[in-house]
Amino acid sequence: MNLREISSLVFIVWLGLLLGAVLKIVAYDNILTGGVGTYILTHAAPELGAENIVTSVLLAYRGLDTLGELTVLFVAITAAGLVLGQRRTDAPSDSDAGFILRTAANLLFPFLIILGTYILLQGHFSPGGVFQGGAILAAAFFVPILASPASPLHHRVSRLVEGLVVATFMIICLLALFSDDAFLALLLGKGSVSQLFSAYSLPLLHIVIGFQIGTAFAGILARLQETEASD
Amino acid sequence: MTESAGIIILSYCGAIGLILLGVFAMVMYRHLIRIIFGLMLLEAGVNLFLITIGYRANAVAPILVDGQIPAAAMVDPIPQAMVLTAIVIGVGVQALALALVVKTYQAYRTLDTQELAQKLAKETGVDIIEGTPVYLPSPLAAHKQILEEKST
Amino acid sequence: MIIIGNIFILIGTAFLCLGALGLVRMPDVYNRIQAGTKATTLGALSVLLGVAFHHPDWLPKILLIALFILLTSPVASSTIARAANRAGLRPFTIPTNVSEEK
Amino acid sequence: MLFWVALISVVVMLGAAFAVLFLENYLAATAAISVVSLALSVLFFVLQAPDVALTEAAVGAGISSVILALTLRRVGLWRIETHKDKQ
Repeated sequence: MNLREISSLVFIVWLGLLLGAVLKIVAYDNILTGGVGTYILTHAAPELGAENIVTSVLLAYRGLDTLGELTVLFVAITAAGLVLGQRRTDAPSDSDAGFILRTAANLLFPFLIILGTYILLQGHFSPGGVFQGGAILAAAFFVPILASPASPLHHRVSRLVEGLVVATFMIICLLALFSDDAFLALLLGKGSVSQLFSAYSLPLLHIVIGFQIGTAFAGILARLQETEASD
Repeated sequence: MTESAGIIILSYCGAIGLILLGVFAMVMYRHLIRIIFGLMLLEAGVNLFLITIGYRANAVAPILVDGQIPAAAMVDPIPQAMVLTAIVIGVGVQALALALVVKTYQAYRTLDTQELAQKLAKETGVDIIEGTPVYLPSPLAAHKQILEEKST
Repeated sequence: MIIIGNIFILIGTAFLCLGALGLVRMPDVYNRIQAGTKATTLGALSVLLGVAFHHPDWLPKILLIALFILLTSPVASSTIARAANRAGLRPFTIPTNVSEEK
Repeated sequence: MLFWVALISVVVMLGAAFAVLFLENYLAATAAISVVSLALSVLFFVLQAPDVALTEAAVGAGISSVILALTLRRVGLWRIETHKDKQ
């Protein structure tokens, strides 16, 4: 027990007391009456035609934040890929994962793609959206790699998809800039509530950002799996 | 005490417990993977804390039913959107940290921070003793030192 | 309808509980796979059937979920068993002196 | 009703978080951190945040654990405890 550990424990006790003080000041039966939250709750559906208010905050009201968040994710994943390095051609790859897993992976792949796209597309009128659907798409692309390690993810293709997707996103934003007068403003019509093609360009943005997140996660998973035996 | 108040107290306690366990793991363990476990726990606790701040008593989820605003109050949607991005950013940061861990293991063959400090001290000639303030050598001086060692 | 659905959900949760108990009580990996996969698959399908009795309009989604469970659960158990076999885990056997006493 | 769900999920979550810190085997700790994420997603659902619950279940319990497990394989900590027969 040296000085560092003792001071750390004192710090932890202090932090616990500090956070525990929240329990004394929290109001248990309050209803939201003012502020941005109330404004968005009452205005999101008439303004946007989107039923899922969280998604409309994410992509319409705070769309610029999401753009910055995508940049952070892209930089983090790219840096991780750079640190891990390229696949060595002489590295011994894993042996085959067996007949059952391969067949099941082939069967599962289209189902997972459909599920991911469905969750992406219906994000503006029910729970779901870019991050959930992107994660499922990444899992869909990772399952075949697990099943047969000899056929790796084509990084060139995934990078191409990522670039195309980001370019589409920027084109949508810039079209808004030229047609309307604001960057990232929403295009197309409002449509009727709880239809697939409604809520301006939210479904389009869902597909675009979802595929970007999916390719990013699939890329880092494949990089970790591929460069395995190279040390 | 109503049911909502009980839920709020429980989730605050869970969030505080997760944050404290995460900080404990980050400061008390010496193994890098354990430190990353602590980071993940801390992140989960902070997310739960934010969501609990947005929760309102007897409220429903911020999703309309059939295009109608429901009669009951809805919870605050803004912390939920922020946490949604925070979870994904957290996994990106974790992937970067784990990639650095892999590279550290490839370079030094150990993940224990004390052994790492000893190996670094042997390499750069500067002692990093646990429990005292760490004076990292400036990169230029360390580089010069390594060059001198190589030349001699 | 609601009562039939509740009965199915109760049966399903009972099977899930038994599966969890088997996961704790069984002696080695292979027996645990046995408990953790078969009982859990049956339990989950039974719960889904109960939900279908509660909400008949959710039937297509429930069929899809059941298809997913039926497709993934056996594959997962076979993959775990294969991995355990390749990691060199031997199946649990009763030690010989004990079996002689019986 | 919801209170009991919240109570069970908080207890499971904190128990799994303790297990993460005190389990010797790193693979078991990874499984425990996945359990923490799942209980957390149940708690998010109780707190009326279904979007966040879906994301936590897909990203936190799925992709994050896979990344951790692959890293454990890279750094040589991938150990399955072998069953020793006690004669």
